Amino acid sequence: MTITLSVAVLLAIVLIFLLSDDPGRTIYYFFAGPFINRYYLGNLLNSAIPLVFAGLGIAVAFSSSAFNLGGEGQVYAGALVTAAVCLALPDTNGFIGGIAAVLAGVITGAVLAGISGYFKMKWNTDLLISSFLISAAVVLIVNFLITGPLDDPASSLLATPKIAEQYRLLRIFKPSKLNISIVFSIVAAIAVYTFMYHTHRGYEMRICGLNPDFARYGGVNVNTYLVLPMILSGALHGLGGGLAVTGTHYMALKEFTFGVGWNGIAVALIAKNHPLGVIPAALFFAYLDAGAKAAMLHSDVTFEIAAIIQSVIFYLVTAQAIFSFVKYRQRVS
Amino acid sequence: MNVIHNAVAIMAPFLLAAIGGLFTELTGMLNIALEGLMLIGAFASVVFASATGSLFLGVALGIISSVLVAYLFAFVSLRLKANIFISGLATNLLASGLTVVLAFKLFGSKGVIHFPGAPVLPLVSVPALERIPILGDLFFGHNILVYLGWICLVLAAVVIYKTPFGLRIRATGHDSSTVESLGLNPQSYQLKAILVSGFTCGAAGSMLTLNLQAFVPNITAGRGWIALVVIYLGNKTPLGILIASFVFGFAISISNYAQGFMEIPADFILAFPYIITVVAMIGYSAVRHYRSQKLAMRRDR
Amino acid sequence: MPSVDMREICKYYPESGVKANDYVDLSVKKTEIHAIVGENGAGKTTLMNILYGLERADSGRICLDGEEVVIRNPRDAVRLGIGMVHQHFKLIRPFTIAENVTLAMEQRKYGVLLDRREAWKATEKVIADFGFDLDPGAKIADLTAGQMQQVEIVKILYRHADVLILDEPTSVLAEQQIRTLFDTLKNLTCLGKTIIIISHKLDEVMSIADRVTVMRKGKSTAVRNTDEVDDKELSRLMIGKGITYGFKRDASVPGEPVLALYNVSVAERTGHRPLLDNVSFSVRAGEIVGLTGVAGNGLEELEEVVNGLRKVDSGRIEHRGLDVTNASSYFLREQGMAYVPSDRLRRGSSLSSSVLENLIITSRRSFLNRGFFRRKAMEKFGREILKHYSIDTDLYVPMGTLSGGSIQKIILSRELSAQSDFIMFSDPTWGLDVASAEYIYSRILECRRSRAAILLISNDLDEVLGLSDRLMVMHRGKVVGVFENDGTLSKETIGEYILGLRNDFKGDAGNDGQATMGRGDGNGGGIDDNVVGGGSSRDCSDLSPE
Amino acid sequence: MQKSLKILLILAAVAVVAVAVVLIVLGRTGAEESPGSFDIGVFVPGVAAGSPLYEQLVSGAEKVASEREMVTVKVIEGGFNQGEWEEKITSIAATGEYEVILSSNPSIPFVALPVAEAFPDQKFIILDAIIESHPQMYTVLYNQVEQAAMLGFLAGLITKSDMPGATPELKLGLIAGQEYDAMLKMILPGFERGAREIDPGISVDFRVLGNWYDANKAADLANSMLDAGVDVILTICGGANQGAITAVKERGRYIVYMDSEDYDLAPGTIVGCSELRQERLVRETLEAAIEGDLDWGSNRIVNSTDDYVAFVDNHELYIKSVPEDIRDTMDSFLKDIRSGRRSYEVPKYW
Repeated sequence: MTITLSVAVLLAIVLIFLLSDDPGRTIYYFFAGPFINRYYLGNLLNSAIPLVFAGLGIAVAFSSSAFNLGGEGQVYAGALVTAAVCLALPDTNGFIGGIAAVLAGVITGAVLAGISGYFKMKWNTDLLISSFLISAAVVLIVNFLITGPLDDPASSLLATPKIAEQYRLLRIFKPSKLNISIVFSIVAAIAVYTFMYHTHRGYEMRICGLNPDFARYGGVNVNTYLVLPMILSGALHGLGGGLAVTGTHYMALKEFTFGVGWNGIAVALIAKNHPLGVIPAALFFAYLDAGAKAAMLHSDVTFEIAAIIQSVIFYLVTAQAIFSFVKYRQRVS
Repeated sequence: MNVIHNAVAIMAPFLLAAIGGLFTELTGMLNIALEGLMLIGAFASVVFASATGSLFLGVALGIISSVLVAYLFAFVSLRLKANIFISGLATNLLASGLTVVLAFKLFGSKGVIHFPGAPVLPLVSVPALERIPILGDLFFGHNILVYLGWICLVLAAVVIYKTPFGLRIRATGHDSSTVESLGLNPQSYQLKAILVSGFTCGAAGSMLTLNLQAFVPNITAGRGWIALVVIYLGNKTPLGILIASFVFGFAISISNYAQGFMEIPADFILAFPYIITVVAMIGYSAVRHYRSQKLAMRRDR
Repeated sequence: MPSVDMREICKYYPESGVKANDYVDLSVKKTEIHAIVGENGAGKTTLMNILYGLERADSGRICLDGEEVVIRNPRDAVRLGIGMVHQHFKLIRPFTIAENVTLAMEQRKYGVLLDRREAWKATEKVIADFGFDLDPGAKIADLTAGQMQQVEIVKILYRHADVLILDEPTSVLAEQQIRTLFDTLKNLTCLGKTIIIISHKLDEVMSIADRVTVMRKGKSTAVRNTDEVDDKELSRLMIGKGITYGFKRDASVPGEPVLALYNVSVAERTGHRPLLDNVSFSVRAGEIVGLTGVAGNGLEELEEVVNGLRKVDSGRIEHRGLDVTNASSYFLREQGMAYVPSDRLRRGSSLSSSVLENLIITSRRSFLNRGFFRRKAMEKFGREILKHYSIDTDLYVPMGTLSGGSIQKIILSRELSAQSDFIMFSDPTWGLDVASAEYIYSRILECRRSRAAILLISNDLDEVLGLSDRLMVMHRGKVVGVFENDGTLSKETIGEYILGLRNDFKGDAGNDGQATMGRGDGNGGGIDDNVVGGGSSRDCSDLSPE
Repeated sequence: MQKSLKILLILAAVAVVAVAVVLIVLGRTGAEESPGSFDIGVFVPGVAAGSPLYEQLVSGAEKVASEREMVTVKVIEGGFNQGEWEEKITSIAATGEYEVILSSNPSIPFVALPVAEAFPDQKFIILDAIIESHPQMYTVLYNQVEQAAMLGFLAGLITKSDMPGATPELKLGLIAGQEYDAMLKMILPGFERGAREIDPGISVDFRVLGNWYDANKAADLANSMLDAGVDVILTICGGANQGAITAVKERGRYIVYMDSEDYDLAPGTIVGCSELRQERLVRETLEAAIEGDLDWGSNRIVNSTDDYVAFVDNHELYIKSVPEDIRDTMDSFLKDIRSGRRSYEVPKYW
C-alpha cells in the first residue's frame, strides 16, 4: 500500500510539474492545502460525510452481493424529500421535525433501492442495471421537482427554498460547514459494522452474499436478503442526502450531490467493503478533493488539471483494492 | 416517420460503444470506461480530421487515440490488477480532464472548439429508397458513420460466433481457468476485448464531434453509460444490443418530439427513456421468469 | 529411457509456509500407466501442475524423452505433448463437445473463420479412433460426469498428447464408469500413450497402474511395481504406519422410524420425466440406510428434498410422525435433522468466511443476546468443537485456506455437534484421503451407536456396502432395489441395478406398511414405464461403449 | 535488477521531493500580499473559457487591473456544481484578501447571502443578477426581456417573410439548456412578445435540453422542432448551441443567437445576434467601486437605452443574410427601443 501510494504521489508531482506554471505552489496546496486553516480542514471533514454514508451503503450492498449502482439517485432523492418535508412541516418542534424529515429521506432512498431488490427477488431482474436505470430516471425527476414545483420563487438559484432554522444541524467548526452530522456518520459506521458482524441478521446477510447455496443449506431465507441489503443500502444513501440538506446546504440544489454515488462505490472498494474502513477511505477521497480545491484557489490549477492528477492517483490506489466487485462476474454460468 | 429516422441516428453512438462493451462483458469484465473512451475518440477524431483534412484519417486517428487510452486502462486493470471499476472511473475522469486541457493547450479555449475546416460527414442518400416508409427511415439518409455502426455490428456478430477469437472470448467469460488450462492466456483476451471496446468507442465518439465539426467538453453526455445499459438489456448478444439500442434511441427520439406537443414539463419528459427502459426491463425479466418456470428450469431458487 | 523424468522438484508457498514439493523425483516410462498416490496435501497435484505448466517449480528440472525442457505455461506443455484432466472438469458448459474439444486449437476455414463442420469431424474422428461414444454436437451441460470425463480425454487426444495426466479421475464416476475408464486407459497405452494417474484409492491403483510413485508430505517416498506390492504396504508407505483399510460394523437393532418418505415425487419442469418418482422409504433410529446410484438419477434431488431445499410435487415426508413436507431447511434443523452435503465447497461451507462463521451457521440463533451475538460464547463453542474433533486450525482462518479433509471435518463436526436424531450424509468421503475417510467412517458409526437414524447417499459402492444396514438403489428417480446388507451382496449385483439393467423391484422400500399409497401415485403410471423402457437401453450404451 | 530499480525509484523520489520543497518555499514567498492594494476576487460560476459572459467578466476585470496600479485580480472557477459554489465563495472571502468579490450569474446573490453574513466586511459585485437590497452587495440586471424581444421581433419578421428557409407555419423555437428564472420570466416571454408584435398568431415552441453540453441532443431537439415547421430557433444552451446550429444549418433554416456576436459560426444561418456589454459594465462598476462611488446595497437594471443590451446590426453577415426590407423594419424597431420610445419592462420576479 505504501509503495503504490508513494508511486501515485510521485506521478502526481511529475504531472503537476508538467501542467502547472507554478509547480511548487501547486504541490504545496495540493497536498498541504487542506490543512492550512480550520476552514479548509472543516470543509474537508464535512465533504467526507456524504461519502461515508454512500460508502457504507455500498459496503452493505456489495458485501451481500447486492450490486447497487443507483446510489446517485438515492442520495439525491433522499436529499430532496428531506428538504421538501422540512418545507412542508408546519412550525413544529425542530428536533422532531428534523428527524421526521431526515427519516423521510431515508425511506425514499430505501424504497428506490428496494424496488430493484424486490424485482430481483421476484423475477431475477438484474440489480446492477435496474438500480442504475431507476437512479438515472430519479435524478431527472428530482431535477424537474427542484427547478419546477419546489423551486424557490424568491431566489434565482435552481434550488428549493431554505429550510427553517430549527431544522438545521449544529455547526461545530465555523466558518466551515462542518456540523454534527459527522458524529452521525461515525455512529452510522459503527452501527453498520455492529449489524454486519455482531448480529445474526447481519451474519445471515453476509453469508447470503458470500455463498447463497451455503446460506440456503443453513436454513437462511435467501430471498429476504436480496431485498434487505438493497433497502439498507438505499436507506444509508438517503440518510447521507438528508443530512447534506439539514447539515450543510439547508436546501436541495440542482445536482448538488453529483458524483457522490459513484465516489461512494470507489470508497467502499478501497475500504474492501468493511464498514469501519469506509471512514479513512472517505477521508482520503475528501482529502484529494480538498487538495485540488485549495490548489485551484491558490495556484493556477484548473478543474481539468485537478481531474487528471486525481485520475492518476485513483488508477494506482486501486491497484491495491480488493476485487470484490470483479468477483461477482464469477457467477457460475 | 422522422421519429424513426432520428431514432436510428440517435442510437448509432451507443450502439457502437455497446458493441465494444459487449466484448469486455463477454470476457467477464464490467467496463464502465466506455464513456471516457468515447470522449477521447470524440476529441481526437475531430482534431485530427481538421488537421489532416481527411475524414478517414480523422476517424482512424481518433480510434487509435481511444485505443491507446483503452490500453492504459487495460494495463492498470489487468497488469497492475487494479479494481476494474475504479480504474474505469479513473479513465472517465482522465478523459474529461485530458480533453479539455489538451483543447486549451492546442486551441486556447476550454469551451466549444469549432473546426470549420473539418470534413463534413457525408450522408448516404438514396432518394428513391428513402421514400419507402419505415425501411427507408431505418436504412437510408444517415451519415456514413451510422453505417459503420451497422457494419461493426455484423462484424462483431461474426467475430463472436464464427471465429476462434470469439469462441475464446466467450470461453474466457464463462470460465477463465479452463481457457488457461488449454494453454491460452485469458488476460490477453481480456486485453484484446478492452482494446476492441476502445476501437468502437473511438468510432462512436468521432460520430458525435464530426457530426458538428466542433468539440464541446463532456459532449458524450452519458452515452457510455447508456451503452452499458444497452448491453445488459440486449442480453449480451449482438442482435439484442441492436434491439435494445433501438428501443433506447426510439424513446429518446419520442421524448424529443413529445416536448413539442405535450403539456408535461420538459425535465419530466427527459426521464421518459429511462422509465420506459426500466419498465421494459422489468417486464422482460418477468416474462423470462414465467417462461423459464414453465420450461427448462431444473432448480428453483 | 523414461518418457517423463522430473528431478529434484521443489515448490514452496510462502503465503501459507507449505513446502508442497520438496526434492520430488518422478520417472515415468513410455506407454506405462503410472500412479501417484498419497494423502490429501501430499503434493501430488502440485507436482502435476508443475509438469503441466500451471505452476512453476522453484527448482528442479524436467526431461521429456531424455531432453531437458522448460515448461512455463500450459501452452508449452501442450506443445510438448502433455495433456491433463483436472479433478474439477475444465469444460465450458454452454459449449458443445466439439467446441470444447477444439477450443484453443480450432479448425479454421479461410484462415479466420471457425469451421464447425471440420471441428465436428475432427472430434468425431478422435472419438471413433479411441473408442468413445459421444455426440460431438451435444452440449456439455447435458452430459453425465462420466461423459464429461471422456470429453476431457478426447480433448487431450485431439491435441495429440503422448502423456496424459489424470487427477483423481474416478472420484466422480460410478463403478461401471470406472471400469470403462480403465479399459479406455489401457487401450490408450496400447496406442502408445503414457498415462499418469493421481489417486488415493489404492484398490484402483492396484488394478490399473503398472508402477506407483508414493508421495508423502511433499516428498516422493517410494516407487514400486504394482505386481510387487500389496495395498497394505502402499498404505503404509503413504501414511507412514500400517493401517487396516476397513471398519467394523457391529450388529444393531433398529428402533422406530425417524424419517419416512411416502410416495414422494418431484416433476421436472420440462415435464419429460419425474426427477423423483414415487419414492417411499424410512430410516429408523440406530440404522444406516445407504442410497446409491449414478449421478443424475435422483440422488441429488432426494438429498435436497430431505433437507428442505427442494419442494416436492406430491407425497409426504414425516419426521417422527410430524408432517414436514416442504418445510424450510431452518425448520428441519430445528427438528433435529442434520445434513452433511456432497458439495462441501459450495453448499457445505462458505470458503471466504472464517472457520468460526462456518461453524455457527446452524446454531447461530443460540448465541443471541438481545439480537447481538455473544462473541465469547461463540468463540468458546468454536474452540470446543475444534478441540473435541481435534481439528488443527484457528477460528478466524478463512475456510478456503484449509485442506479438503479439514473442511470436511469442520462440516462434519458442525453437523454432529447439533445432537440430531437424523443425519443425512452425502458422499461424505468424496475426494478425501484414506486417513480422513477412516475418521469420517468412525464418526458415522459412532452416530449409529448413539441411536441416530442415518441416511448415507454415496456413489462409492465400497462405502455404502461397508457401512449400510440397508441399501437402496435409485435409477431414473425411482427406487429400483432395496437390500438388507447381510454381507452377501456383491458390487456387481448392485451395479446392475444402478445402471437400470435390472428393475425387478416392486416393493415400497420397507415402510413397514405405513405408506399411504393413495397420495400422488396416480400420475406416475403409463408415461413413466415408457420413458424408463425407452431410456434404459440408451443409458446403457452411454455408459459402456462395447 | 529488482534492487537497482528500487534504488533508482528512491533516488527519483528524493530528487522530486527536493525540487518540490525548493519550489514550495519559493512559491510561498512569492505569494506575499502588498498592503494598500485593491484586490478583486473574480468568481466564475462554471468555467470561463467558452462562455462569452464569463470571458468578458474576466477580461473586464483584468483590463481594470492592467490599467491601474495596486489593483490585482484573481480568477477562481467554481465548476458546474451549484452545491459547491457557496463553499468556494466562502473560501475566497475567508482569505480576507479581497476587497471585492466579483461574479456574474442570477443565482450568485443567494449563494453569497450566507457568506456575506459570515464575513460582514466582504463586499460583492454581482452582475446579471438582482437582489432587493443588501448592504454588502451591488447587483446589476440586464433587461433580457428587451434583449429577447429584439430577437423575437426579427424572428417574427423572418417567419412571415418569403426567405428561402421560412416555412408557412408561424412557429418559432427556443431551446434552453435548463429552465431557470431569467429564462422563464424574461427571455421566453420577451421572445414571444417581440414575435407577436409582428403577428399575434406566432407561437413559440419551447424545449429544454437538460444540460449545457449535450450538443448532439441539441441537434436532435432542433431537428424535431424543424420537423414541426419551426423556421427560426433561439438557442440558449451553452456549449450545446453548436448542435442546434449544425442541425439548423443543414436544413437551411435560421438561428438567432444571444449573449455574443457570433455570426461567423454559421454565415447565413445565424441571422441575428444580440449582445450584453458585460466587459464595459464590469469596468465601469469596478472603477466606481475603486473610487468609492458605488452605492452598496442598491441594484440597477440596464437596458439598450444605455447600450448595455444591444442587437448587433452592423455586422456584414447580418446585412448579407437578411433581406433589406426586414432589416429596415428591424432598424426602426431598434431605434424605438434605443430611444426608449418602446420599452419592455422587467417583471419583478425576485
